[in-house]
Amino acid sequence: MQETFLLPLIIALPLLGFVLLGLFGKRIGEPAAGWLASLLVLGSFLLGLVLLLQGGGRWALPDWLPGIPFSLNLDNLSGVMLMVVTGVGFLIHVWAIGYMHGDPGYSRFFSYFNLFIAAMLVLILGDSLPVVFIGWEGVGLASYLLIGFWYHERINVDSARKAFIVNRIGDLGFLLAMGLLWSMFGTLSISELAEKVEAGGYSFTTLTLAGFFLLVGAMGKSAQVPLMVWLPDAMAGPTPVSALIHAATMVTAGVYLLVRHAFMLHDDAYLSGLIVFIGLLTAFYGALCSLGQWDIKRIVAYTTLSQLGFMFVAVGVGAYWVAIFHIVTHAFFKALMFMTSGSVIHALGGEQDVRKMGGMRKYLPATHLHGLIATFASGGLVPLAGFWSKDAILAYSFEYGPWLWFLMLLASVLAALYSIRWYVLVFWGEYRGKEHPHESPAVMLWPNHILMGGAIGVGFMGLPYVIDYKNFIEPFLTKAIGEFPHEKLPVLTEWVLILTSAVVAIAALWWGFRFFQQKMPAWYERFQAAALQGFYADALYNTLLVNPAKGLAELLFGGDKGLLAGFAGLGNLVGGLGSLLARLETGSLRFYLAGLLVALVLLVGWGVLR
Amino acid sequence: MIHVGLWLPLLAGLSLFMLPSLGRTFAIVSAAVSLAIAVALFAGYGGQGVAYASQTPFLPEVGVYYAVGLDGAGLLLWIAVGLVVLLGVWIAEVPVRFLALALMMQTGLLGIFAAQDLIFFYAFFEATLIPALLMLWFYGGAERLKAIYIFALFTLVGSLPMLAAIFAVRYLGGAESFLYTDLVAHPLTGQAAVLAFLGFLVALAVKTPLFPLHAWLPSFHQQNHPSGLADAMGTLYKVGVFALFKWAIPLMPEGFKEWQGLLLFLAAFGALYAAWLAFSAPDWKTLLAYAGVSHMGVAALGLFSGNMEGTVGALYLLGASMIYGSAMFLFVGLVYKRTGSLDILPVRGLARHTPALYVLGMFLLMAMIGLPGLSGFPGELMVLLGAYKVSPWLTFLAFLAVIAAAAYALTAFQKLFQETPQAQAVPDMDTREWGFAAVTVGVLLLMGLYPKLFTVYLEPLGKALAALFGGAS
Amino acid sequence: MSIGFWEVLALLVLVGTGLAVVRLQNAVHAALALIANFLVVAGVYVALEARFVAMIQIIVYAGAIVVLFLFVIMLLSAASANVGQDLLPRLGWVAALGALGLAGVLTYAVTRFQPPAGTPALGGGLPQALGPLLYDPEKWLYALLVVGFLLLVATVAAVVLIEPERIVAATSHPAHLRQDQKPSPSAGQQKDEKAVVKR
Amino acid sequence: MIWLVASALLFSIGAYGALTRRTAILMFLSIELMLNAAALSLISFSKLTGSLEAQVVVLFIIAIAAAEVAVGLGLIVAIFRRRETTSVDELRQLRG
Repeated sequence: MQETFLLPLIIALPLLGFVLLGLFGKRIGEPAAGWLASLLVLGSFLLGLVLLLQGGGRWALPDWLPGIPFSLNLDNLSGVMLMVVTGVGFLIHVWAIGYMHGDPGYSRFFSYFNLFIAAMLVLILGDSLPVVFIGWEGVGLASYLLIGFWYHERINVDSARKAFIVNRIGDLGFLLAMGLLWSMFGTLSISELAEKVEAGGYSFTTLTLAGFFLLVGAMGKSAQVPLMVWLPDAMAGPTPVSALIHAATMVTAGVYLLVRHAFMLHDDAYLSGLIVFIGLLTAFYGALCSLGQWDIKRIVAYTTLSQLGFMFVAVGVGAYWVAIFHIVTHAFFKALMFMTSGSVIHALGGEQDVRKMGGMRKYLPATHLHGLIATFASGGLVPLAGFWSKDAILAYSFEYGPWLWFLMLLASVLAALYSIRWYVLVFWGEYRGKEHPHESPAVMLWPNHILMGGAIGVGFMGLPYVIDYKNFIEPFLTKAIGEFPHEKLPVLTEWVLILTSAVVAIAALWWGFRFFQQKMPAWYERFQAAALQGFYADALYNTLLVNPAKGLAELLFGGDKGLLAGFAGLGNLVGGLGSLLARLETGSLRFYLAGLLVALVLLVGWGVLR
Repeated sequence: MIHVGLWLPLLAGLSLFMLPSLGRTFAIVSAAVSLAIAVALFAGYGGQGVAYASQTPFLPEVGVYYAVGLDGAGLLLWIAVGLVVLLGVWIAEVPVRFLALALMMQTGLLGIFAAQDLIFFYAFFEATLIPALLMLWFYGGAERLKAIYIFALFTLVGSLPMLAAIFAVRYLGGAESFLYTDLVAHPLTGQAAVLAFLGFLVALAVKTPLFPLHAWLPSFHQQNHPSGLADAMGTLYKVGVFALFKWAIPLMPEGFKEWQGLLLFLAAFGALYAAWLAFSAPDWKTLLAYAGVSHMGVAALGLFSGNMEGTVGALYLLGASMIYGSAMFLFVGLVYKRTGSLDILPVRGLARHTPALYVLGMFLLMAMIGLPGLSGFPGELMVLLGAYKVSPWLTFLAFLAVIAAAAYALTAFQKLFQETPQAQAVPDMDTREWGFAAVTVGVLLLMGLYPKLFTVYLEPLGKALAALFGGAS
Repeated sequence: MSIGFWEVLALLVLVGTGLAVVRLQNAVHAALALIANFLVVAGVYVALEARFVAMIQIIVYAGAIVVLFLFVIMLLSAASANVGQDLLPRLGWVAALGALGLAGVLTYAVTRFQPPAGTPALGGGLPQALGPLLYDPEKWLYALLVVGFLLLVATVAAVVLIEPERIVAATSHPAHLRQDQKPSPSAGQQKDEKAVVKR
Repeated sequence: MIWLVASALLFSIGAYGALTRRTAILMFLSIELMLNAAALSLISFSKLTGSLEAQVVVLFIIAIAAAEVAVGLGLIVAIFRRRETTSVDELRQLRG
């Protein structure tokens, strides 16, 4: 660990891009703006890589706020995230050069994009919680700006606003966690917190509460049930945004946050159980919803939700490194899936309805290949990246309880189904639209090629121990996360689990491949109608929360005017008392004298009798 | 130099009022000089305690001294006031005499923050009201008389108990004079402290403004000149938190203790309440008025926590909200210049024609809702850390406003800038407005990213306050 | 001090004449009762070693002041106590009760007074005893001068109040307070003159 | 002591008169009675405490009473000239 000012420089590079493109974007123009942004992100990537190979680094500005340093920390955990964010981020930047071609807000887009990368890097590198929070809300802001990128459509800005507000619910959890941790330990530095938690001498219930607050924050950012409603709507943004922010990086920030605080969670059965429960719920909810969508991006968005649920389950069962591993593999295959979708949308001139697609394998051969690999990786086909990370989660789930393993297996069946549904609807069958499809330019294909390579190969970093006794990623990450006692499954069990999940995935993919090419049976139509609406979560929230809140705002606003009237009433009361007293002023001399006399009697009486 | 800094705006304002032909440039120069003085004083500040202290007998027989001096909080607020006045006279398109009134008001505000003698503090506190009323009177909207009536009534009625309490503090406390140092050495105790604190509280809650004594604020802002200059000055006039910190609590710690529970609740509730109902505000000024109430609720929550973090947070948030709150009013003035209306509806979709203004508005808005990295956040965070120690539930209540703030701010912003593009084009920012934007955004970022600049000087103040209550920091 | 026959008699006379002052329906009779009362009081003063004050009481009070009252009563032909309408008819009860109460508390108050032991001589209350006090600059001299000036002012005031119509007209109806609809000065003046004639 | 009681009684009687009398002159007369009662009490105290000062004060009271009567009667006459009445119940201009 070295003290190095290069660490803030990693953040400063994309930030510079944000400022330059924000101020002079129009003059820089297209495509220079896109390339500038991409290269800056690449610069961050390379810088981060160099530092990571040197063993990480630290940088701190002490007493940024009283007792709170502005500290950055590049260890293995944040290093992996850094690689994912800048690496995948760079590829998506490049891809966006092609995708955003001709958009009037071209340079503005890349400006926001760089802002996002910068904020995400702050989130990842931050070692003190307020610094993490800067990134945390910074990515929220970037997400808001990018979802509402085409701001003259009301639906887009409404979605952006919704995303921001729902995220803020999670942010409140984050804030409260900071308050609680500060009052418990007097520090907000994550590394110091880890030491103090280790040292003990506090109430475990309180620590559970702190963990719960953090969990609420993570739920907001990672769109877990019940705070999941913003993610599908976030697809209103341009596709690169969905790929980068709402699939690969930002939404995994919640998982990252929890893993960062593994030292608070691993001893806590209640909290872990809650995380597992939420993760399961989200995995199923996302998967089921995805099966009912018609919008190509919403399909993928719900699959993201489901995969995030997987990650939460991983955190809940104590497989912290697996959660990060899944983030990495997921970043590749989900980004690939999104960008394939984007390429299709691009090819069809903006068409997003899968009912007007189909047969794309003939028109877009390269994109078809990308889509196929993405589907297999996402569906968990051996030996693609998604299989290995998902399998690790399943193995840990089995340790947690076989029932959980079974449920997760069910969820991964659904994962295979929605992946293949997406694939079939887009690439198989006959073309159902009118637009003439055209293959994407090279600038959009090459990033996908690279991502495809990742989606195939990145899983080999983390093979199960029965195959590769010492895989690369587990010891690498546990160095940063912390070693937690954990009994490895017997070799035989492990093999059975691997084979089961491999076979089940293949079977599900095959069955789905056949099923989704046919006409849908009636029960599926009914299911689809509900799933299309996200099982009415939005309607429920609107009825239960949003509309009452708005109504209360109206009520309070009226009431506040009443408050002023109340003060006026207080004034009138005094005035009324005055006019009552004024009636005593008759103008009659003798009346006054009588008053004088009575007062005199009373005063003298009081004086002598006292 | 402190005397020059203090009285220069008044002199400049009076000259400008008498000789309007001196023009706007004169006002800008004056504001710039006084900001420069404030910054120079800050740069020369040594660290702890009251610097640049000066005291001259005024009415020594009764213990009144002309005593001024600046500590960390005073310097921060001096800079905030200087900056806002400069921005205001720079950007607001108003009659020259209006600027003159703003300059005069500046002296009053600076005096409030610099006074080291309670009588002088009170005098500044009340004198500042005069230009504020005149601005509303001369340049206000159609229903300004009602607004003046409400504003004057709240502030004046509120001030009388404080005057009584001032004398109670001095004579029941047994101090030799009204000097701050003297009064602090003889804090009031017992039942007298409880009542005297209440006297201070009534006046200061009006100026905080603290729920439920905020009721005058919406009409004040609604009726003021649409340029936002008067509103900006009014935002600077929210000195309640400062005065509670500087005078009321140190002079009557026992009294404060008695009221602390209620005050914490009022602050937290007010923060949420105002943020929530801001969602229903029909026009920008009402919205900003309630937003201000909400922020001051948060700041007050921090102060009432009575520990180091809360106090630092409250003061920092006060200074920051003076800047972004005022800038927001001035920004709304710029919007008014283009649209001729301050109503939130109908949808205007300005962003297409005024991208630069859109970005400026986004910055201000995000600072206002406490986005980390901008000036609102450090204060809010410190308040949170302080308040959580004292009352987790009330902290939760108050910070629900974080969600509400996002809701009202973004919704109104969306109606103004986004959705359908406006049919008729309006001009984007001109050079002068670019200057305004550059300075504002620069300060928002500076305060958000490098709060240490000020907090190192606020921390000792916070610790001193916490020491009054057993030093639990 | 012993309470003998004369004291009781004087007390009865005092109360009797007092009641006569407040109850008699003829103002002239009431004024005469007041003179009687004052004379008895003067006698009491003599008994209380305040001879100079007693003389003054007779000369100024009984002799000058009450006579002035009599003059005014006769001047205005206002001897009858029943003028106009009694707008507060129930005030009599209040007054009686109030007066009884006042008498009660005052009597109670004065009977609790404990005179200091050993009474120094008052010198009979003669001018020789009072003079040094009155004309001592350390004591009452300035007060005396002020009272003298007050008397002068009061005399002038009385003259101004009662006498010339012109002064009254000019001072009580300043032009700018006139409420006439027509601001013609001649009309206003005319009205004024009419009012004066009516008096 | 008895004269103190006498003064108290006279004062009360005067107060009663001041309230019940409806003409200004008689009301004034009652007030003179009260004033005199006060003087009587002062003389009594003078005797009881042996202080000449009280007698001096009584002299002042008499002098001021003279001035008061001059002005007061002047007022009554002036008012009578204007309103042709001495009834105080009809004088209600005191009311703001």
